[in-house]
Amino acid sequence: MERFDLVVVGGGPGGYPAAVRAAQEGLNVALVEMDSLGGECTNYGCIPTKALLHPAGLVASLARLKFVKGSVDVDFKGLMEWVDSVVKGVSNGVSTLLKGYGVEVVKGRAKIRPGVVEVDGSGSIGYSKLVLALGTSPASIPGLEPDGEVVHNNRTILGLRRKPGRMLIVGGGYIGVEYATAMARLGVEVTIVELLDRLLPNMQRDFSRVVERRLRAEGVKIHTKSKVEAVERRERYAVVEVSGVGKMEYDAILVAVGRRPNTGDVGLEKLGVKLDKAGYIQVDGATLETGVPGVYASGDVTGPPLLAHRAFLQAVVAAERAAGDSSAAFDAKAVPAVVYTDPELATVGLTLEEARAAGVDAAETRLPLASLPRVGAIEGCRECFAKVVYDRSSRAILGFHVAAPHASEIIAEAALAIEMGATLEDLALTIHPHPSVSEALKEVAELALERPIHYILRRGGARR
Amino acid sequence: MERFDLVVVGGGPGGYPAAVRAAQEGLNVALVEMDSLGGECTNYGCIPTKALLHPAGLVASLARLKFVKGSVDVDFKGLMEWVDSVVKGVSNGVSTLLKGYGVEVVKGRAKIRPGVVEVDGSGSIGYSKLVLALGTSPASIPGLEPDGEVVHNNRTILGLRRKPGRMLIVGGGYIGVEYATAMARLGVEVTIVELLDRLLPNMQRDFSRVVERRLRAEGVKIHTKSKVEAVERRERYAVVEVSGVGKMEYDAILVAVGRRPNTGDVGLEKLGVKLDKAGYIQVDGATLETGVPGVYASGDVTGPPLLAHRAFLQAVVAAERAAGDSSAAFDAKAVPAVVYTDPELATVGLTLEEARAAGVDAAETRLPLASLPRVGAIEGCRECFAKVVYDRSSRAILGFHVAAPHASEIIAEAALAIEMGATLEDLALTIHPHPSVSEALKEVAELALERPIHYILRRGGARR
Amino acid sequence: PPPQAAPAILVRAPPRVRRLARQLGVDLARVRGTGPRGAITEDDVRRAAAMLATAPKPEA
Ligand SMILES: Cc1cc2nc3c(=O)[nH]c(=O)nc-3n(C[C@H](O)[C@H](O)[C@H](O)COP(=O)(O)OP(=O)(O)OC[C@H]3O[C@@H](n4cnc5c(N)ncnc54)[C@H](O)[C@@H]3O)c2cc1C
Ligand SMILES: Cc1cc2nc3c(=O)[nH]c(=O)nc-3n(C[C@H](O)[C@H](O)[C@H](O)COP(=O)(O)OP(=O)(O)OC[C@H]3O[C@@H](n4cnc5c(N)ncnc54)[C@H](O)[C@@H]3O)c2cc1C
Repeated sequence: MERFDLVVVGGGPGGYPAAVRAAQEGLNVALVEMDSLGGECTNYGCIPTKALLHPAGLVASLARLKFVKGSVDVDFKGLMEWVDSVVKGVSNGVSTLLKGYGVEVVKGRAKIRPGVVEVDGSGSIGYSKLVLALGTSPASIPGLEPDGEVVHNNRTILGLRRKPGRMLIVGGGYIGVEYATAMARLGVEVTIVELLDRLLPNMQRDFSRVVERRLRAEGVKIHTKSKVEAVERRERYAVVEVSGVGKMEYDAILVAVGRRPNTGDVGLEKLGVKLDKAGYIQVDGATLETGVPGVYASGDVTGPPLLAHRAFLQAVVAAERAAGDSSAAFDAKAVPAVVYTDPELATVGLTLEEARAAGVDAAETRLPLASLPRVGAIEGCRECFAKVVYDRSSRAILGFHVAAPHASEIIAEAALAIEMGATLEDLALTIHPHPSVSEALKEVAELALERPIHYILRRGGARR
Repeated sequence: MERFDLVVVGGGPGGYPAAVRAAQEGLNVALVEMDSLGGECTNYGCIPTKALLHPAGLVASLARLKFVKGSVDVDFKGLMEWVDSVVKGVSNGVSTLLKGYGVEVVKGRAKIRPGVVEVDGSGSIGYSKLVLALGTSPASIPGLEPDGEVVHNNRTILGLRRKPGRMLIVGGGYIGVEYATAMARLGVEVTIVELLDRLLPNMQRDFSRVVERRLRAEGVKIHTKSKVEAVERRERYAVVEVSGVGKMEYDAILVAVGRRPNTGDVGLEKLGVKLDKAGYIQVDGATLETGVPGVYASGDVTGPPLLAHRAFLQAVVAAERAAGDSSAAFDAKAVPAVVYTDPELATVGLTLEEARAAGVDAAETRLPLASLPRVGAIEGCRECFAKVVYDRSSRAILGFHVAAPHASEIIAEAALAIEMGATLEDLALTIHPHPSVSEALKEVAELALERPIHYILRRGGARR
Repeated sequence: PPPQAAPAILVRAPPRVRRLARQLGVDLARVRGTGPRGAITEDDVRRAAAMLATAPKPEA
């Protein structure tokens, strides 16, 4: 039986960076993966959804310009095959990376015993240290189990090759609204059903409002406080009854109602690794230690927020700990989160409520962005906005929340600002290129300081 | 004669923010402008060029995707009218802003005497303090004076309503390459003539290379080390002889060969304001003082770099100084500059050569960006790259230079990093959203630290 | 002894700290930073200002 200094179980964002980092530190590393390298993110999550949204966004932005004539037609099959090739490219990149660092990639499902990982079909390997990066799988609803033909989860939907005429999305979280955005723009008639009273129920209300308004404007039907009552599967479609809507035929149904950790039947109990009620592995948030000596966990399997970039950093910390660096710790103050709708929504740090709940004397300043030339005049966003949350006494930035084109790109500056302990003055005095969306950070900081140069200051806020 | 605490001459980015800021400080302010509010930037520069590039970029990005069928056709007249409306909207915004702050806007050309500004057609106004924000005008070449029909500068070209079949751009600086990018994508056959040996001769060589390759791929003809030898104007076109190319007919010619400060015939000599050889006003870089008590200058009229966002901050500092705040100073360490080509080019802080010349023990790390999923797999950029320049001992970030989609948005984070004194570790440990272009900052910092998680580390650099 | 003046670009002080230094008349090139890797903090500037105030003035 081959023995490794470190075995990483799971080849997603919580796994492969751990293998790379440990190899850089000189450890002898194996990585076990039962599906494709890159995990949920590369194969079924971040990458294919953002690939789908890319042409959809271009088409929609063009359609908004009255002087653009003619019509473009997206060949759905060609699009889905391109998405596939994008995914394969990124997954192959992970494979090349691991090979480049001499990481032994073992294919198959892992079961774990103390000191040994048994891999289905590939035999057993020994380990001194272990990183568990098992990730999550899509949750399902009784009666709406994915069949890969009509009823889909975020994995099987990528097998679609014929464009659905009408599509039902069950679940109004970020996966649901991203798919709704893409599909509506490709000409699919989309309906979203959400149990709670708004889309993106875990996010700030003004984000929900922006997205609901935009999706409705693009023809998406939104039913909140509703649920699927009954499903009848037919040959190539299903008849679904949604509360308050009645019965309707749909060619495709995407179920996006949550995630379940991949912690069942892996041998974790016997190993002594503790799970929480939802089945996520309990770790020390800073060290990623599970409590079992030498066993670390990273990525989504450690519980929310389920984000690839958080997994990247956790993986690095787990690897550095496994390699003996006791100064390594996950201590990020700012974990950004993005929803790639139109406009994009991005948030980092604390909301006003969170800051106050934490005992900070915090304030929030909100800036409508329509008067930033890049946002309003050029990209045509009227409802875009930015909010900064700060500590009143030190004026340190605590949070930044933005709905705007390219919000996914500008949020990183806010993350750096929070990590560096930057204040409103620091943001206001940093020169931001004109014209850009990033000017939002400077402008909202100036407004909070009551000396905006592009907004008319009135008591209690900004107007232009 | 009405008297003001402050008179600002010029309503561009170097002018109107000074008026706003001074009004916020309680000063009684007038602003004199002989053309449209917003200056060169709003009316003939930043805004119309970026508006033109917006649809052109969408069309080109779509064209790159093989599964997009059909064809779009940009109605040139409609486009130019839309650009006009975008410009008007932004200019009106400046007008509303000034009105909101009670700034008296005086229309006409100003001549200045000690204590008095005479405005053509509007009489005279008195001042205690003065901000000169006179800006620049396009330089011209003998024989190629703009006629507004065939031969254009950056102002008259906005009057084009018929799409030129063939266009000659004289000058390969950023204005020339931005126009070439937009026009080529709108279906115009574009030729660029540049005197020096490459496009963007003032920028780093690898930027020139990326832009030249992309423009050539899009059908633009580039002639470096060439110049216009002879011009014959005809009814609706001109026959131009370019060295090494011979004679050719062009429907439109854009001359973009530099700028001249608007400092002639304004009365500056008598006022005692000193000009440099090129005619720019000499100021103290930190205080914006001209040497004449109470007289400040801001924006392009103070000399290069000619950038709107630099003018914004200079204007604010001049206003704060005029209002008596002796702690106000322009002391930005990082002035970003962007070229809105495809990919966008952005630079901030020092190059390696500049850092070394300043006596710093500096190093540079270069990262090809094709393996960032957002850049390579999704947006399809193979030649994109990022470079970080840093101080070897403290690892403080000194410069960042990037060719990538949305470089205009991510450069602001690098500016903040430099202003805050952030180090490579700070960037590497800040969580950047996945997938995004902003990951370039984190990845290049990790590479410089020799612990990249997405690149195979080899001696002397990265390969993937 | 006062620390040697550093080249201006290597002075690692955020914009707000630089503004404070101007307000208090402190030359940042002569302040030793106590922040991470020698970054200059607001406290460093205030301390330097306090020292300036108490230090004997050199003969003009
Ligand atoms: C539709 C969708 C869109 C998303 N978009 C984004 C986004 O834009 N940005 C973002 O940050 N996040 C996004 N996410 C979340 C992101 O995918 C996750 O945060 C990320 O994949 C977590 O990485 P991980 O390595 O922890 O888990 P996973 O990616 O789930 O990887 C776990 C891996 O372990 C393997 N595995 C599990 N058990 C075993 C076993 N017993 N033996 C062998 N192998 C095993 C699995 O096959 C899998 O490959 C999205 C998710 C979805 C579903
Ligand atoms: C094609 C082009 C594209 C550009 N793109 C960008 C970009 O994307 N980003 C960027 O940062 N910069 C860009 N610039 C540069 C930018 O336009 C300038 O940096 C900016 O306009 C400088 O502002 P200013 O107020 O100093 O001068 P100006 O904008 O030139 O304004 C000076 C104003 O003063 C008025 N004036 C002059 N003399 C008198 C007088 N005697 N009496 C009354 N009024 C007077 C003029 O009419 C003018 O309105 C671009 C420039 C051009 C030409």
